[in-house]
Amino acid sequence: MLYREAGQFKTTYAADQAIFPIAQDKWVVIAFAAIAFIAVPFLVNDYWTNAVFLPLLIYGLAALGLNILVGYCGQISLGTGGFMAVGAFASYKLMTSFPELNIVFVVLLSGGITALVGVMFGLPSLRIKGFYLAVATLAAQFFLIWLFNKVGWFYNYSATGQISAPDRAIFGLTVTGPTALPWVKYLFCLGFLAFFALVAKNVVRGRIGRNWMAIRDMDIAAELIGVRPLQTKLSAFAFSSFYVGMAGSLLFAVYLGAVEVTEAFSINVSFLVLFMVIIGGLGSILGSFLGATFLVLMPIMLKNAMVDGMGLLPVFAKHVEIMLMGLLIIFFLIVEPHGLARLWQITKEKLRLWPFPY
Amino acid sequence: SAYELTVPSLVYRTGPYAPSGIPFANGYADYFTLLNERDGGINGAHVNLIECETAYNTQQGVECYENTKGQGESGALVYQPLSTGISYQLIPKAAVDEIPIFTMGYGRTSAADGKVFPWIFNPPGTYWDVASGMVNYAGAIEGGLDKLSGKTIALVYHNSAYGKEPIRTLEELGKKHGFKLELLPVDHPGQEQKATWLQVRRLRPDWVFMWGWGVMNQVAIKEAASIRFPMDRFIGVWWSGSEQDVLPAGADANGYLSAGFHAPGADFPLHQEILSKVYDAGKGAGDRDRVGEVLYNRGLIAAVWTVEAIRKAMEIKGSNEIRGKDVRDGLEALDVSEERLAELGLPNFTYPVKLSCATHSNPGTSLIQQWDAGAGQWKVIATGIEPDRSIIDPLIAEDAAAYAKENNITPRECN
Amino acid sequence: MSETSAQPILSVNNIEVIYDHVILVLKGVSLTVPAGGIVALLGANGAGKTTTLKAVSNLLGAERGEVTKGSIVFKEEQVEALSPNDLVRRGCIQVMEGRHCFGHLTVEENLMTGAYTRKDGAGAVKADLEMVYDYFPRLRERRSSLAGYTSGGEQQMCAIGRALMSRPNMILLDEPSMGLAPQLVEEIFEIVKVLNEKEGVSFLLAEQNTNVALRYATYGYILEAGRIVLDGDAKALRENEDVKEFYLGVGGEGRKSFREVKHYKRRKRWLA
Amino acid sequence: MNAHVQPQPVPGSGIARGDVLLQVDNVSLSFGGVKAITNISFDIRKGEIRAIIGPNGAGKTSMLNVINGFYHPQEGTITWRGEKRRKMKPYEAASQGIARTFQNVALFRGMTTLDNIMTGRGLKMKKSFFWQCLHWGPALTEEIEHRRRVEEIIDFLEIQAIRKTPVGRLPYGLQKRVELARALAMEPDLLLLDEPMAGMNLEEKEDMSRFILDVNQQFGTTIALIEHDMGVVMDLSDRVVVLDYGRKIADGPPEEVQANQDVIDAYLGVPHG
Amino acid sequence: MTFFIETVLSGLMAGVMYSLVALGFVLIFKASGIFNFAQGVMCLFAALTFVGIMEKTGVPWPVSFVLTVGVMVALAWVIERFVLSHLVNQEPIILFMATIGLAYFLEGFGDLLWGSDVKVLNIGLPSGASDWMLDSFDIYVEKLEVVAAVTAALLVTVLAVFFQKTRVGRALRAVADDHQAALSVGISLRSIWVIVWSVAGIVALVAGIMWGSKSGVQFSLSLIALKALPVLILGGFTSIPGAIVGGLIIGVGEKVAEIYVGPMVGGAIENWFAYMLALAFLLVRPQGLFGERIIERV
Ligand SMILES: Nc1ncnc2c1ncn2[C@@H]1O[C@H](COP(=O)(O)OP(=O)(O)OP(=O)(O)O)[C@@H](O)[C@H]1O
Ligand SMILES: Nc1ncnc2c1ncn2[C@@H]1O[C@H](COP(=O)(O)OP(=O)(O)OP(=O)(O)O)[C@@H](O)[C@H]1O
Ligand SMILES: [Mg+2]
Ligand SMILES: [Mg+2]
Repeated sequence: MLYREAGQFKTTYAADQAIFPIAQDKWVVIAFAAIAFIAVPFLVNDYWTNAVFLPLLIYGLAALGLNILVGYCGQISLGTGGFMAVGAFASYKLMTSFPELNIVFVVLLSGGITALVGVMFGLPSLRIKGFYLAVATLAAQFFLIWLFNKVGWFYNYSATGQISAPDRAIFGLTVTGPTALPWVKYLFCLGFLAFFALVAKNVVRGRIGRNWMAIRDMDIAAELIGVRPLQTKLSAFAFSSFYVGMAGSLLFAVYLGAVEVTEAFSINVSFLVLFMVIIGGLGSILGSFLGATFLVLMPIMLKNAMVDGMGLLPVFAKHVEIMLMGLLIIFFLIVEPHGLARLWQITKEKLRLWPFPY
Repeated sequence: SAYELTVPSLVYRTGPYAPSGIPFANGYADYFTLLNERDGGINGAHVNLIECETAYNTQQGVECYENTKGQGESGALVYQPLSTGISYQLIPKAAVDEIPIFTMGYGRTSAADGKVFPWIFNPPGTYWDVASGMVNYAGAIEGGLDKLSGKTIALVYHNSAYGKEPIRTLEELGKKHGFKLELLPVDHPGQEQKATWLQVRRLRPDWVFMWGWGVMNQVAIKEAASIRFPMDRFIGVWWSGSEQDVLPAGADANGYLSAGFHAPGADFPLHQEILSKVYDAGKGAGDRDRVGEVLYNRGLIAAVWTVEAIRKAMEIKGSNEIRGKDVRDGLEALDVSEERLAELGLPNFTYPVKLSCATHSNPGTSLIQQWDAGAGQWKVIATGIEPDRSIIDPLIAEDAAAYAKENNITPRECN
Repeated sequence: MSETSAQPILSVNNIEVIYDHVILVLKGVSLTVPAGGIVALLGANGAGKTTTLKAVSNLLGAERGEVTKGSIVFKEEQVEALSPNDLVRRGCIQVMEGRHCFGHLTVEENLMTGAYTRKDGAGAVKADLEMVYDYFPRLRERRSSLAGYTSGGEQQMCAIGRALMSRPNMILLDEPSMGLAPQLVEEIFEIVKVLNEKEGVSFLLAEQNTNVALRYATYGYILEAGRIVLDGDAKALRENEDVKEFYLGVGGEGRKSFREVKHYKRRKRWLA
Repeated sequence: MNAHVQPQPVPGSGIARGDVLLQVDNVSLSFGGVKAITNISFDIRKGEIRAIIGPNGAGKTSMLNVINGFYHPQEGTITWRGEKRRKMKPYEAASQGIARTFQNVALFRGMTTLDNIMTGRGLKMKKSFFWQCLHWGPALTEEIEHRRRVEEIIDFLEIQAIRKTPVGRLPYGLQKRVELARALAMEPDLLLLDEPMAGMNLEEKEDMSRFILDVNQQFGTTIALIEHDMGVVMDLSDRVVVLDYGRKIADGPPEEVQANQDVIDAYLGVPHG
Repeated sequence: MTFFIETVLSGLMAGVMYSLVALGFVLIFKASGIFNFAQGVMCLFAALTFVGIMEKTGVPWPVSFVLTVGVMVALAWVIERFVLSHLVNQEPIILFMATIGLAYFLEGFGDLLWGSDVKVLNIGLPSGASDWMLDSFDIYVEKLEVVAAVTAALLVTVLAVFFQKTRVGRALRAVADDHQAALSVGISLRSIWVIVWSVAGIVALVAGIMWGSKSGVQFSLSLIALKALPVLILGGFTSIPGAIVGGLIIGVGEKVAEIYVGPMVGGAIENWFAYMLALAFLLVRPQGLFGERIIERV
């Protein structure tokens, strides 16, 4: 009976409102965080940071943001790539115009700017719903990319419109640029992710979060019990875009260092992040991470397994990898349509009942 | 056991650009196979060519780079990123990891300035060279550059960093020679170019230059034919001039021009040797009958120059035990003359290349080839087209300076 | 068990149903419906009535529920494995709880979907359509408006009419009276009676309105927390003291007013 | 008990028990061809239980929708607390103290019972976004304060057991109860109940009646009730208005209405007892 | 003036080409409420198979066409059997995700089967400008697209009738509304879905051929889906005529914009303009021009 809440009685509502009402959960998470913050930094090298952890953390953050919008507020958006681009170019302009501005603020500000843009493109959501909205948000995607590709001011009129991140440091440790050490980049992103995951968790279990979910589950009823649709939806767009913007900023400044907007923030990114959210679990913070992990790690693992492991031809392996990804997605959906997070939850419920079947 | 040389090869045999990626990758691979088969590698050092699939995607490129850069005793010796996006990625990293990046005829033009970009090399020519080259060719056909004044040149370009490269140069040249430049961007992927070609119909330009990529090329050529634009006034850059680009248009594509810096076709000693020593041994990377395609040859020449650089490196270091930074020295000392090309089995295949600390791109000479739909092959119709240095060099200096300033790099001294 | 003479058209033997692989809802339910019988399935909310009916009509799959034990026999044939439409073809159709009309189809189109499985020609279908309209004049008035916009009761009628359109010989009715005006409730059950007597259609109805249900049913089962706790002829059940008190509300002294009900009223459960 | 769940004074309140709380004058509503409501007038007095009955499709639900601003009548006026009401958005009606349950259960299926009820308190929670992010200090105290009130409602409706269950899984009857809880959490002045007892068996109807009476008596909440079970209507309601085909055919105390021949013909069918 | 006419004309033509793709989406959405992300890849896969068979076996194209149709039907069956049947009654977005998995799979599978090179597709469809138009009116009309227009018109009429009038058509719409209820009245989701996905597969094949003979068959073919999406929302997810009308509007809109506005702002605006245009329409009619009303009722 590893996993029992038996005997854990909540004496106060405060205790019951705690993030992890069940002690085991709390300890697992704390242990996990400890490893991530203390152990991993000593282990990571260039490969692990640049190829695995950074994309993982950054997409995790983006997925988290999008999950707020799609999973909690029920507004499907395919503009993520565009919004990340806003974050990226915002930080590029900030970094180049205010060289002394601390990188942390750069990232935060970029998020803020993206939030504003997000609200703008969120306005139609008041009238347009479901997949109609989803497709409509592509307008944001294409327009923003076009904008950053066309208007020289955004990329300081460089010959090709490529932008590259100058070196910035925090506590004397360079975070951006080629000379930054792997573990510094890693911790920097992890810090952001951890903190804002906490914030997100708090918001979604409070009034605002409940209003979002109400709108998601039945907007009419929600309105009839006093939830203001416009306010609520826009707040979701703002909040979500803020996260996505920060993710974009980190993607550009810390991870890639140089990006070409048409490529790094193409529509594929929008889709990728949405997939993460759905696979991971709509309306679940944990799910966002699981989804990101799945879609970032799985291809690399498959590739390494097939190319280095079985010594298959890279190209053949690639085809197989794509197919397998597809099959895995379908497989997981069939096993548990509500995503990996729900799968995990059910496993826990089983554990809880263990060893009795029901 | 002898020292083994690690040469990663970032390829894209999948994804939207695979059709162009495959032949290049094959050419690149076959040459190394030949060396390993024929003379056990380079100066007896076996070459371990590691292919890594990027699907032309930056992030997968980074993964490949990080994955391969440390492999083998030598570590990765030199990278051929094969994508503007990935190149821009690796430009800053290369300096730190001390591995040279060889962006042959693509990537960041201003990298030609070795003072600011010590680790990046882009011989034999840049987009700006070839842009200028195309203008010069047009001038020649019109009967003298002066005849270009009053004429209109439309640039149909892939709306991305790659496609935007030539704009600045063409604008400058436009000012100088008095021709009008019309910009017609085409968004990725470019299956639908009605609007673009309607504009061509309206503007009635005398020339159309194209910086196309992937499906955009095929559609553009077909559309051009449909609106009956004279094919011999339609020049594509060297990434818009492969068999794959013209075949779908069938007979319509006849007479289409494209720039290049090496000959098409398989009738060179080296090709014959590859066919006999590699393909007959069943070690070929692709289909036998596609040896000699334009992009195959490009992969091949890329490999040749890479190998020559490695040889130089060994020569300078006086041993086989070279690493990335030695190859960089090798590249800066690279000198592949026509004689050397002949020795290598590629007589009159391409132009002699000679690099130095300061100049990382040379000679910038280009040629023009024309598609003969009947024979189903490319024919070189003009060679030795020189770029207009007086325009290009200042531009390069300017752009390099800007980059140096932005990333506070102090240009190194070259004596 | 039921000692009705007629051989059963439907018999459910000791089935167990689990949702989401974890939630055990039916813990061994057995019941039989004699051919041409009307059987009522009574019980509190959450007792498992709907689940039972869905188990029979094989709609559980759509809710990630499954029959893990026991067997269901319809017309001497094991049917757990069949798909819902196979069952409909064999003449067993369910009227789902909570209407489930096709919102974007008009009322008439809704009714027509009921005839989807029928092969006996447009004429016969047309005739039945008229029959349904005669049963529910209200539907005739609203025939051309989107079902999604009709009132709750209208939707309920639509759902029932839709089922009738398939000319079934067994109907599983889930809370037919829900949301219907009193006189309509009577009418519905009259219709049930007519179909039962004229066409020999058998019924299994889950009903909260015990009063009416037991008046029309021939036999009844009472379900509590996933178990059958009491069953017998309708008459017998109507006489049963517990049933009287807790389902019919006729204590010793006639019907007691809802105002009199005490808050701390003791709950009766047949098993702890 | 639960004395503090008294409706808080809202602007324009101070209406004593028995005065008209809501006045409907010659309201007509139609959808394209369909006339759902034709020229109906009636009033709801503070503190009473007002039943609205009528055959299916008579326009009862539509009437409620008009009252809480979801439908906007083509003609007629609605006077709320003595003030003529302009065309308003549903959430405004809610913030003015009109709560409501729905005929086809309209719970937030993805959320737990607890969260569903907490949404009902949304209008009463004021703490800023910032504090919400920290979920600490003011926000937390506020959260807990409201949680306490919600818990009282939960005890009151005896749904402690399903506090943390996603409502989607609940059986129909319980869903209706949770919906009532959500409406109560809004501490409304006027509570609109659309067939709260549909699909319940006698026992549950008895409980539900009990709750409705308690709400009405203890919190003084005014209640408009749509119900098809005449027994319930007769016993609970103070006054009954009867609709048929969108028209008002009777209005008055239960016994009187029940005796009315039109009502019997249009609705009851057999005289009910 | 003639040039404007020319612009509009080719806008219409381009629009029809989009409609061909959009049609596939509409079919599946209308019949099961599934937003089929894989539609684009299905076009690619169908076209690949079509050319692939011709190249490998050298059979004339009609034979290959029939064979490919067979393949698409088989595919539909497999999809139903191994994917959809397990996801009955799930929320639309989940099904959407499943089709994404499908897209991945087909993409890899197609490449693996037929290779990633550009395949020349030439079944003798007329191509190039219509000389008559060009010479007599100096207006440029692509012959291929005239063919496409005719095909599309045919497809649409047939399908529209099928959906509105027939018993199966009604069943399809019922399924889209409520899987469980559809089951309960004895509609077999299985057969319905196989039918629809087969038809969608065939439409995909047609679209694939039309586009393929323009650019050769290659990976990028799968990206035309992006061109179809604005058409889809503008016309309405659930309306077959909507797919056509939407296509025409988008086509004309984006061409006129690109040619008359584009140059002022630097060009390449047609992509986002198409979406903006659709968006504008949606703000007036949230369900698209011909889409089914979104029922809001409590
Ligand atoms: N899809 C589902 N997933 C999980 N549990 C479910 C699901 N559907 C029903 N249940 C559970 O099964 C039990 C029985 O539900 P069911 O709907 O059969 O009761 P019922 O007798 O029909 O109640 P009512 O009279 O209110 O309709 C309930 O406790 C409910 O919580
Ligand atoms: N949004 C709408 N659009 C079109 N018609 C509507 C709409 N809402 C209601 N109606 C029609 O108005 C009439 C009254 O509907 P309403 O829901 O008020 O009936 P009701 O009295 O609640 O009936 P029931 O007791 O069955 O719920 C019905 O005929 C219904 O079809
Ligand atoms: Mg039920
Ligand atoms: Mg109603």
